[in-house]
Amino acid sequence: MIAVENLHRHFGGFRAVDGASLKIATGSITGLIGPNGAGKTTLFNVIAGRLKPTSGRVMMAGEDITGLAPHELFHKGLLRTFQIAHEFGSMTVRENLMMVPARQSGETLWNAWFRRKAVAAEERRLRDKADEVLEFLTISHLADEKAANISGGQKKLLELGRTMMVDARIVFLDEVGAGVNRTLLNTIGDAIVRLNQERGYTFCVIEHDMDFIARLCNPVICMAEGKVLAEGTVEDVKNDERVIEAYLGTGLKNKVVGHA
Amino acid sequence: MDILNALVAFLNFVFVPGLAYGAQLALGALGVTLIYGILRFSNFAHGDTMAFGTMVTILVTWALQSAGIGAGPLPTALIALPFGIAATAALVLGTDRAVYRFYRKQKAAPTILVIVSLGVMFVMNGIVRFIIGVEEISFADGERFLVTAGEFRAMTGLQEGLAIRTTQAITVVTAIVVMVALFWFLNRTRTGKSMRAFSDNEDLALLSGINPERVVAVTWILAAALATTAGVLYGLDKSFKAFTFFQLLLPIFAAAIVGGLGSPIGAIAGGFVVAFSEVTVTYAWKKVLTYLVPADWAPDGLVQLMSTDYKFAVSFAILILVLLFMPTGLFKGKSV
Amino acid sequence: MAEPFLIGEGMTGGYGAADILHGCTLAVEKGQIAVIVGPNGAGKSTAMKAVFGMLRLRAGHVRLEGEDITALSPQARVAKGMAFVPQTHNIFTSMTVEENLEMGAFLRRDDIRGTMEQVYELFPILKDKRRQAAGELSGGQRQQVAVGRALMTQPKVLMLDEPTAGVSPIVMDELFDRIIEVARTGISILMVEQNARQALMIADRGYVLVQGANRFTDTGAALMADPEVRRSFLGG
Amino acid sequence: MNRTLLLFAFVAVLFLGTGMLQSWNSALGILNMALISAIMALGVNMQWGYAGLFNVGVMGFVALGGLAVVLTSAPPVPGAFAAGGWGVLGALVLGAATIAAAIQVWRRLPKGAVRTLALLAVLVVGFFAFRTVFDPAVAAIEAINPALFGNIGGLGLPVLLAWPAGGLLAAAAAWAIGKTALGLRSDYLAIATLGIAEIIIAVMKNEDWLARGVKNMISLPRPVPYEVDLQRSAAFVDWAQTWGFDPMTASAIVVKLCYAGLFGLVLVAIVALTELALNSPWGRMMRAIRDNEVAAEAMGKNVTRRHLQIFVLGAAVIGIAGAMMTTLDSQLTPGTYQPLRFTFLIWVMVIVGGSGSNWGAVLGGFLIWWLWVMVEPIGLTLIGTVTAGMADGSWLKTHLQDSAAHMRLLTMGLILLLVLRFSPRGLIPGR
Amino acid sequence: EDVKIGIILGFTGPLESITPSMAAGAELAINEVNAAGTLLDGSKVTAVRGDSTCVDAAAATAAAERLVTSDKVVAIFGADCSGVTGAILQAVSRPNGIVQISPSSTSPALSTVEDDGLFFRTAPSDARQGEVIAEVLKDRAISSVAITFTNNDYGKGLAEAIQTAFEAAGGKVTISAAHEDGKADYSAEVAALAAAGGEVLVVAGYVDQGGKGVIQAAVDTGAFSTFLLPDGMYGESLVQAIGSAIDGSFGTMPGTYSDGAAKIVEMAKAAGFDGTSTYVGESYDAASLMLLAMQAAGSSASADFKGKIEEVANAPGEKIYPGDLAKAIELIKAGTDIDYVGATNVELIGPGESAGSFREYTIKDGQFVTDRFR
Ligand SMILES: Nc1ncnc2c1ncn2[C@@H]1O[C@H](COP(=O)(O)OP(=O)(O)OP(=O)(O)O)[C@@H](O)[C@H]1O
Ligand SMILES: Nc1ncnc2c1ncn2[C@@H]1O[C@H](COP(=O)(O)OP(=O)(O)OP(=O)(O)O)[C@@H](O)[C@H]1O
Ligand SMILES: [Mg+2]
Ligand SMILES: [Mg+2]
Repeated sequence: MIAVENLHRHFGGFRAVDGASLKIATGSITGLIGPNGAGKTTLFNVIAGRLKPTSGRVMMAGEDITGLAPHELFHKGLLRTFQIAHEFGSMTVRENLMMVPARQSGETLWNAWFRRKAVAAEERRLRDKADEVLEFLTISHLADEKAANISGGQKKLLELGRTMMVDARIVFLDEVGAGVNRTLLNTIGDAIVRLNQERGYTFCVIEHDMDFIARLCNPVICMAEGKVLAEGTVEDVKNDERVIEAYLGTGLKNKVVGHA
Repeated sequence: MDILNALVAFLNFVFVPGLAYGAQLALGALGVTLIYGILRFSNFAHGDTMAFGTMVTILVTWALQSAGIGAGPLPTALIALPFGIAATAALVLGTDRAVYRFYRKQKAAPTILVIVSLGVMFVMNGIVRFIIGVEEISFADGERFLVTAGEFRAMTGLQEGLAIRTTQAITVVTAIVVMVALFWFLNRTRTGKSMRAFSDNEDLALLSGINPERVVAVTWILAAALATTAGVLYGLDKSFKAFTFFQLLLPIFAAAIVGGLGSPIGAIAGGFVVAFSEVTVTYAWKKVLTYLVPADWAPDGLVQLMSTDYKFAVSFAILILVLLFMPTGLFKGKSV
Repeated sequence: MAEPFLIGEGMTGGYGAADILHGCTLAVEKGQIAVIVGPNGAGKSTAMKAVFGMLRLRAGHVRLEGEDITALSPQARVAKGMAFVPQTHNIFTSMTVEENLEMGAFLRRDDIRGTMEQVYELFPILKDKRRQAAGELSGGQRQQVAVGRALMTQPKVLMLDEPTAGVSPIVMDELFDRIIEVARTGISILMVEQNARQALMIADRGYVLVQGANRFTDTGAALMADPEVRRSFLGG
Repeated sequence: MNRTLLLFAFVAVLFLGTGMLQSWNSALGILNMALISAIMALGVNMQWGYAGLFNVGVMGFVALGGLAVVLTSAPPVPGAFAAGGWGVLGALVLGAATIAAAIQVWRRLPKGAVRTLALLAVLVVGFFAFRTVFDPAVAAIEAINPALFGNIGGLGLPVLLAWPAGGLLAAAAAWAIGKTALGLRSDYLAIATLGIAEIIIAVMKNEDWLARGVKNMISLPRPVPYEVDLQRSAAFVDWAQTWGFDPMTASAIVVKLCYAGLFGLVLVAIVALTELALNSPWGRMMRAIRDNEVAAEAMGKNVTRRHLQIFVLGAAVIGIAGAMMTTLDSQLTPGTYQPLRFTFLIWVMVIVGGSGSNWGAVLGGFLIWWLWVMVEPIGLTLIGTVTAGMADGSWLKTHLQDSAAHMRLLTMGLILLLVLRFSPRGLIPGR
Repeated sequence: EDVKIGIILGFTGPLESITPSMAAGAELAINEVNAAGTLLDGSKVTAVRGDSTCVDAAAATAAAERLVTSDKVVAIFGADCSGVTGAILQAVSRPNGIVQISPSSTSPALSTVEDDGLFFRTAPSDARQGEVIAEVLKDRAISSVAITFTNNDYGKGLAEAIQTAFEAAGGKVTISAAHEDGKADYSAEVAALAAAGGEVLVVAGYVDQGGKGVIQAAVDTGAFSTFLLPDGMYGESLVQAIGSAIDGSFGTMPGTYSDGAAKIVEMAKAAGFDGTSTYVGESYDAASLMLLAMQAAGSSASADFKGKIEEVANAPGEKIYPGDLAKAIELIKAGTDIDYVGATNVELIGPGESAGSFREYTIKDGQFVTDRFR
């Protein structure tokens, strides 16, 4: 689905992404892990058109999509979430979802002025869809709350919810799990699997929770210092010396404190 | 061919005036940029703050003059300046108490504060006119020139003269010194850093034990000092008139913005960009060229890119060009 | 039982008209670690803010070393030796990493270089990036800056709202290790965590908050062992 | 909603009060400008309130609207077009072509010294070509009786046509500006638009062939009858007298009412359209873009395109208002376009009204305009009261009385601060 | 009867520094008449001020509207800037049939404006002054000048008139460049003017505005040492500000053979304001004409006295100077024809225009020394 070829992205002299090459197979749930600052988010940003690459190419289903604008990529079915939540703060949670679908007829002024009926019908459909998604994310009660006023974790859920409003071909999830309750995260994991299996979405997931990665992802790619460090099944990667040294570590040294 | 005369003509009509005007704008822009950098809004009342500070300074200057106190070759107003600064600081602190603090607590959007400052501008505007009136006032005394055009001609035997006014020299030096001091203060001192922290993330600043009221007070006092100094130096060089000080606001903002809001170096650079783009683009090169080329090549026309009618248009066009290539100004300014 | 070192007792309040917290109580003993877990939107962050005085309480008290500090401003609490890392907006994005750390030590008058070295030791990446604007860092690096800033305060109580969100496993382990060490020096730690199992493992005390009220309160180990808690709040 | 109604009722009382205490003529005069101001405020609110575009070049679009009135409906100047019309048009086409060519060079050629040189060459050649065609044409036009004409003249069309023309002219300018400058943000966009407005005014002041520059165009046609004509019409005088009106006053009032009707129609139409738009998915998309451009873009919204659209629409609305204002004044005087009055005052209306809300903009337009006019007598009264108790001829009293005129802005400032104090997000806050 | 006159000037805005004196000039005439107490059999005249803001046509018309319809003024004195003057004329004076006299709007366009015989002005025509200045230059054997003008209808009109007349007389204008009033800096303008060169710099501006700034910068840089100062540039404040450096400069201003101009300066001094400030004489004259015309018509209704204004202003008749208003009223009452000369030698020609004769002066040792009259 996506092929990244020798991609570079530099900030001044600093090479955040430094010649990364990787492939995301159609229909897979690919995990992307790596230490903080490995360049994962930067890679996402380049693929999703947010940042221009310094050099290298990004292909999507055989088509060169390097340097396309985010909204163009969206129309090609490429969706992403943000690591630091980007909600529309002054809009309600429901509106945050309803605005997502592309080519809404009511988004042209002509229809907004002169085809009120058709627009209203479409709005009802969108609304139902949004409520469905909210239900799933367990935040129905917040539908009419301003997005600025919801909790940190709820914002991450909203981020995820937006990708569920449309039919995507590939979804990039940047740490949707950080700050989300683990029980709920399991449900989200199930949903990802379901979307993947039933609707054929391809996923690329950045996550630091190895349990979550292990449950969902195959293959897993580990990045470090802007390059691909290791690639393979979860087991392969987990047991890779370099990955352990750079990323996983060997657990707590102090174990548990005394008082208990 | 007469390179020296050409050079002097250029210095006298372009470089020196541009430099001095640029420094005047820069001093004003430093105040604007400071308020923007710390309190995060464009303070429209800055021009009238300058007018107020200058007015107080003038009143004190008059008192000093009538008491026979002077500063020798330097303008008496320089002795009066601290009084002006003190009074202005009191005024802006009072304004902050009475007006701005409320909106800060409300976490009002910057545009609201801009409009509020417009209201403050109107009020200050009225106060200044009430107290000192609308007439033009010259309050410069002491030596007006370091060197006059005539003296220069006599000294060098050149055809062209070069005039440098005392106030021009003082302004340029002050602007540079203040810029360096402000940069040092904001980036190196504890108070300065706490001010930047406050502007970056007010809640977190609170969690670090920074006292917001103190930060705000220091900011306003500095802004008052900058405004008064800028106003007095400008007034000494040209003259004081309430309306002109209000009109100064526009080029000052242009300077602060093109330099990059929140950046002291940017304010200086912006001041010079604005000043020199006003002076150079409409400059008629005839005189300089006449000196440079053989007599029969001397140009008939003015050799002027644009007539001075378009002075402001051209200088704004240059600003826009700069911004198109550097969308947050020359020195990566902030934007809210 | 003697009065805990820090206690927010029966806290009730919210952002606007509606209450988020309903008589919620959180406490931590000297030199101990207390961990708060709960579903999203339970009011964990709100409770932390309430303890730190960033929220007006309609009922309840906050006491530090037996002294009632309910009415104190956040700044004054910092002066009393409390430090807090909020969940979001927890760094100065336009300032360098080093300046962020310096701001953490704003109220300290002694030499801060030692503490800064310790922070750099804990988060080596920050040392490389110390001249860089914190806003340009990656998500996990920002989180490290935020924790580092609080550590710079050398507080008596350290309050952390999801300090490990977005940090890599190796750094998370380091961080928990460090938190244990810090606690051993007599500093009390109150933290919210979604990496709940790791957190409860090191916790002396655990709180499960649901809808602004205490649902379960016990030792960390006991909560871990409770199947109901595991299923509903710790992801099985 | 209740609050909105109450506020509008309050403003209505202000106008009625003015009518009863001062004169209906005054009240209607203020109302007419208030209607125009409200439309301008609506335009600014579209750009700022819907999309967060900090346009401080309002004045420029107002002026362009005014220019459109001259170009469409001023009487033609005999011989002017023949003298240089084609030359000017040709030169303008040449100028546009130069810019287009320059853009192509910039886009097509690879980065490097060659590109810079080519660009410079195109610009320099284009500039001189432009001047060679332009200058003689302009000289020819300006030579035609410069004390009275010297301009290319208008088309002599009905002045009502000039309103949409004003909108179109402003929209065209906004399109060009938007294409270049909308990449800028917040105050940087502000200074750019401010600069562009100053450039527009500079052109209007100095290009005499266009609309006589600072020598002003006066006696522009109007869409309503002249008062003097009414006063001379026997039918009207009879009509007025049967109702017991003084024909003089009646004529002035009738004319003002005609204007008010026209302006009111335009206002209602614009409010209706903007309200429909704002409360549709289109409005939601706009709010999303205003809230967070990055996210909106990632959700497939073409932010650049939308910004351009709203910028052009807002400018068109402002341009229409500008044309209406010039029609009301029946003169175009470029020297009177000052940022304080035509940009910042409009901004005050938007912010005090409540940004993002159409009704807020309308209310702000009415209220602030009323204040802008009435602060003068209010200020004078204030001074009168203050000085009433003082001894005649005392120094302070004379000083205060001499400065009374400055109470105008001071009062304005005080009231502005008070209003914003009690409704810090504007009187009718938007979403 | 209480006769109210509306004084509409730009008390705030770009011309705010010269308007107080203009208003005082008008009020000087009004006070003089009131002191006599004989106008229209003992009517009292009161002045009601309104702010034209100089630049905001809408605010100006609103103020005028208020004065006319609410305060019931019988005539409008003003406005100052041509733009607002025209707006008030069209929107208020004509519809209400009110006489309007402007002391300072000199735009040629106002000559041909539709005015129903209601509009007059006492400021002299730009075209006439242009000719006078060309003559002065020629007489002083000056062959090349640079011109700078304030960028409004007055400045531009005057500059064009001077250029036309001077070039017709064989002189050379090296450059004619605009300057904007109230700006912070005039280096660019002076640089261009200096580069163009010329024996004399003609400054068609305002003394309290950009004109002074340009002169100051030109003197400081040594670009020019002699200036030609048209009417807008006449004023003590220029000498005070610039000092001996402009000794030898010369100028023209509306002036009479008599000492009307000197008289008004004296009277102003006694009343406590600066009589040499721009347009004070014109203001005094405009107000006087209004009042004397009322007396001549025996009515304060505009419809009645609008026809009398020219009659009062022009010869034949007994000449009336500043300070003579009481006498003038008596003369009119006695049926004697008067010729109001006033401070600026008012002579109305064509449709309410002032013909104006001019005084040529040179600045010597900081004094304005009259050379001759033209
Ligand atoms: N705008 C920028 N300017 C300079 N450096 C940057 C910028 N953005 C990112 N970086 C640097 O690039 C590196 C990669 O950042 P990135 O956000 O891609 O990391 P990441 O792999 O997503 O890490 P994390 O797991 O912490 O989210 C980091 O070291 C960061 O400091
Ligand atoms: N600024 C605010 N204004 C109004 N309501 C708010 C605000 N912040 C949070 N809330 C509401 O308060 C409730 C509790 O929020 P809080 O942030 O305390 O949750 P939390 O337990 O920290 O959740 P998370 O694990 O997602 O961070 C949420 O339902 C949220 O909608
Ligand atoms: Mg990341
Ligand atoms: Mg939280």
